[in-house]
Amino acid sequence: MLVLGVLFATGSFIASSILAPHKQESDSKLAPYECGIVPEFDPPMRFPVRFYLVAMIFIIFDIEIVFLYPFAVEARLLGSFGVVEVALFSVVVFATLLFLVAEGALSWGPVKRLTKAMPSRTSESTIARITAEPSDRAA
Amino acid sequence: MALEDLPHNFLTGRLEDLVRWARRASVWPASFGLACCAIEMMATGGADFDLSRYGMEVFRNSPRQADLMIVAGRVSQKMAPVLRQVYDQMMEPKWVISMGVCASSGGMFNNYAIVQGVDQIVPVDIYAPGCPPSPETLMHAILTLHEQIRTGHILRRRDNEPLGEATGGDSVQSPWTPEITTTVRLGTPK
Amino acid sequence: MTTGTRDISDAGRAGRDEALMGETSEGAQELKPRSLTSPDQLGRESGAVLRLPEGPVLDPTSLDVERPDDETMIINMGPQHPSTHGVLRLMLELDGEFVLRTKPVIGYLHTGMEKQAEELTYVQGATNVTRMDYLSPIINELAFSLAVEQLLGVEIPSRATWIRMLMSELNRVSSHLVWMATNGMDVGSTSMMIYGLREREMILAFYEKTAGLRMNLNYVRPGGVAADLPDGWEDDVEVICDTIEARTYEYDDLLTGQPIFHQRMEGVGTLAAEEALALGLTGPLLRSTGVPWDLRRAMPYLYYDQVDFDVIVGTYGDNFDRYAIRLNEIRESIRIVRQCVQRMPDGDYRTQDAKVTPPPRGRIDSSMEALIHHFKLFTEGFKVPVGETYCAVESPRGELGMYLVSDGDSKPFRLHVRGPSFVNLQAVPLLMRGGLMSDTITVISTVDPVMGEVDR
Amino acid sequence: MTFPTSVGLGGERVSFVPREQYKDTVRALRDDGYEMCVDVCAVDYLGHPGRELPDGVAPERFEVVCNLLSLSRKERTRLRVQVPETDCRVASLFELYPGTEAMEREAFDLMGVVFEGHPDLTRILMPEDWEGHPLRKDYGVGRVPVQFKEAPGPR
Repeated sequence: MLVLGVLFATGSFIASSILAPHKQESDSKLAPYECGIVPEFDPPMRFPVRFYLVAMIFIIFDIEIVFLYPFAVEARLLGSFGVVEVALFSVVVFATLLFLVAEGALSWGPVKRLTKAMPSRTSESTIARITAEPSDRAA
Repeated sequence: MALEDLPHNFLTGRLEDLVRWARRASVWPASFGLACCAIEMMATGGADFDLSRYGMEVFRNSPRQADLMIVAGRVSQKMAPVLRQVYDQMMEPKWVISMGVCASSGGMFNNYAIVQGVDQIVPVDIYAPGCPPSPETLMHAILTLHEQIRTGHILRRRDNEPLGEATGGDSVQSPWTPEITTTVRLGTPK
Repeated sequence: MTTGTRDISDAGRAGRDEALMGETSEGAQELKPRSLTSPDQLGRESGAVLRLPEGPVLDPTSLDVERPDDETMIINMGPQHPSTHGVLRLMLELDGEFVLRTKPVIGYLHTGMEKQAEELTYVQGATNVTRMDYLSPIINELAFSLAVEQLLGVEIPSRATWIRMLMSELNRVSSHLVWMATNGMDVGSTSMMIYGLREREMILAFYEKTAGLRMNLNYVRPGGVAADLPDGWEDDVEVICDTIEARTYEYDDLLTGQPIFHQRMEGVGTLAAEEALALGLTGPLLRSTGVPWDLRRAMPYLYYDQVDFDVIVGTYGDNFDRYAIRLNEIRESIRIVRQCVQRMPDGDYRTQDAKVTPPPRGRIDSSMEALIHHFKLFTEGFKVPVGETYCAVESPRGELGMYLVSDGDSKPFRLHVRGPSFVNLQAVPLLMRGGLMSDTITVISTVDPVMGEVDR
Repeated sequence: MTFPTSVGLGGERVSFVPREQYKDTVRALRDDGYEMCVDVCAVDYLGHPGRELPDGVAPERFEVVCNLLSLSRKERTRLRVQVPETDCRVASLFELYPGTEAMEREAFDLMGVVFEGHPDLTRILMPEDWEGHPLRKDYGVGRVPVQFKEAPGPR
């Protein structure tokens, strides 16, 4: 079985390198696509911290899943002890999430927002209709 | 050794037809909407003149995922290099429909600001007449392009393209993107 | 143009091909990184500072958002972009998701129409002007014809004026429908795109029946209209009015109730009345700040003072107000169209002044003068006395003005078009400052620039 | 500070302001109640047979036309400022009406009239490396000659 797998993998690599058309990519094709403009300044690779906070949230749950899988396999063997153990573990993981959200990892609201609690508006509620006064009407 | 060196015979005949049929049936246009023709292109994509009957209902916005560039509208001198850049960044195989008389030949604006015909910048496959071409005209242009794809070559562009003859598969530059690009920049016309 | 073989990894990262970059860079028109811009320029750009005499004056040198150069990123929301409604290029300086500075770079659809207008005679002038604002072609032609008639001093029959009002109001409805469609698509409801364009097809079918063309129809000409309304037009217009009126309530349920729509539109891109006036904004953008200024009501042209309709005015001046204004303006225009249908008088649809109107085709074969008149009018065109005039109408985007200078010849000496989108586009940096990247999409959509009219 | 005025066809007041008093007049008008500057454009009068200018106004080649609008009084006014060809400069209205920034850049780009005091006077419509100002009368239209016999080059 293993040999078949390895053979298939290497076989597909070899086939694609042979059959694929070999073309020299032009410069503009490799340039990053910015809506048709070739950018003059290279974008800095330093991203603001907010992006990394969101990545941390993902990693927390990633680790949690890594531990859930072996538990799920042996769940019947571990019995109630396993369930309590995993519940405890996920509570601890959830605490880190609470900390991150408290730190403001998910509050991405813009700097300037008019009013927080704005009354829920319909298409009629915030507009005024101004009908013509008699003085305007000529005929 | 690549696809283009395959001998055209009975065995490979079916393969080419299959490839051509697959390409013809799902051409995805890049929405290169410039002026009034862009509104007609949107109307063609709308409910009444449904483009998705040809498998084209998705207007891909990035050139990386598009096969067909519909140049819809007049191309100004400032827009010419951008058009060339987006065309170069499209994946092969790619085709170009020049929609409307302004794209095809400068139309009624024969002045300093408009490139007189987009075929001075990119090789064009189909010219759709009209100002703006009505959705039926655009669909007829698309059907003609499908016919061209079905009867064309797999890896080379049609031979009678005016710009930079395609010298078979061996030219370093891909046959879809001709080497010489003549972005016309009229300075001060005398 | 492309140099020889290049190391693939190198091309992507550092070395931009100068020839390639030189082609698409616009040098001084672009947004420079912070280190290259002077403090005053930086203050002006990031604050979009409006030195209003009495309003809150933001000192350009005092910056509340200070970022070192390598933390912010300047990207192009460039000419070929799905949601810039045409070939508008916005250079945005982003700090992560927040927009710090914006600079629109326009000119990618500059067609030299004002130079072209000096080459075409007055008879052909409408064909050039109608391609400027391609969402409301009839209103462009109306402004051009009113300016020429003002210079000529010719009186047009009342039926022609009523037909002009009917067609320009239908054009306002079709332009707002395209706006509803693209705005819905920008906020994520693709079904709105299909509905908006489906209703618009009904109006375009009526245009095709009347003028022969769906768009760019050279219908409103100096001296009246090109052709009379087809017989049986009343019930066509009746069907259009009833269907679109009913469908606007459908759009209302579809869009206004959605929480996503509320979050993306409410409180985003707010504008104060003094800022709008200082920037010279007009149209739904100005009315959303509460200023009741609609040319059809304030300085009525055609017969707008004999027709009753409401001017819709917003309160907060944010995106949601502009959406509500345009939605209700569709209903107002339908009201006007219904009144036009009832009050349409009989009579001829073009002024009988032989200097301006070509004789009917039938008479050409019979009488010699008709043939000469016809030939002279269409080759050389009619002469307009020396003078200059400024004539403004209310287009769906704001005040569309035509400044026409004539030198007695049959071609305009100078035609300057005051495009409402060209001026409204200057509010974009002010509305976007401090907002999120996703707010830029809704701000561009609600400012509703049509690039044909911006770049002319 | 009185200057000749006339009445435009639309009933609006047209005043012919000398170049030096242009900015002060606009400031006076703005305080007088003209809240919005609707349009600033430049016109090239080279080869114009003869425009009716009130006496005391020397006709120059260029003319900067500024349209003001008073929303309270529902009234328009137009200022026509003569600008000589040799010294193509006019004061910018950016301090009074920030909305005229793009209009003045367009007038500079297409006609070549320099607006002093404008924060960012660069081209707005034409490409950056374009030489010449297209809307001037001595600037060719740039027509590509159309021969119907044989089309020039790759059409």
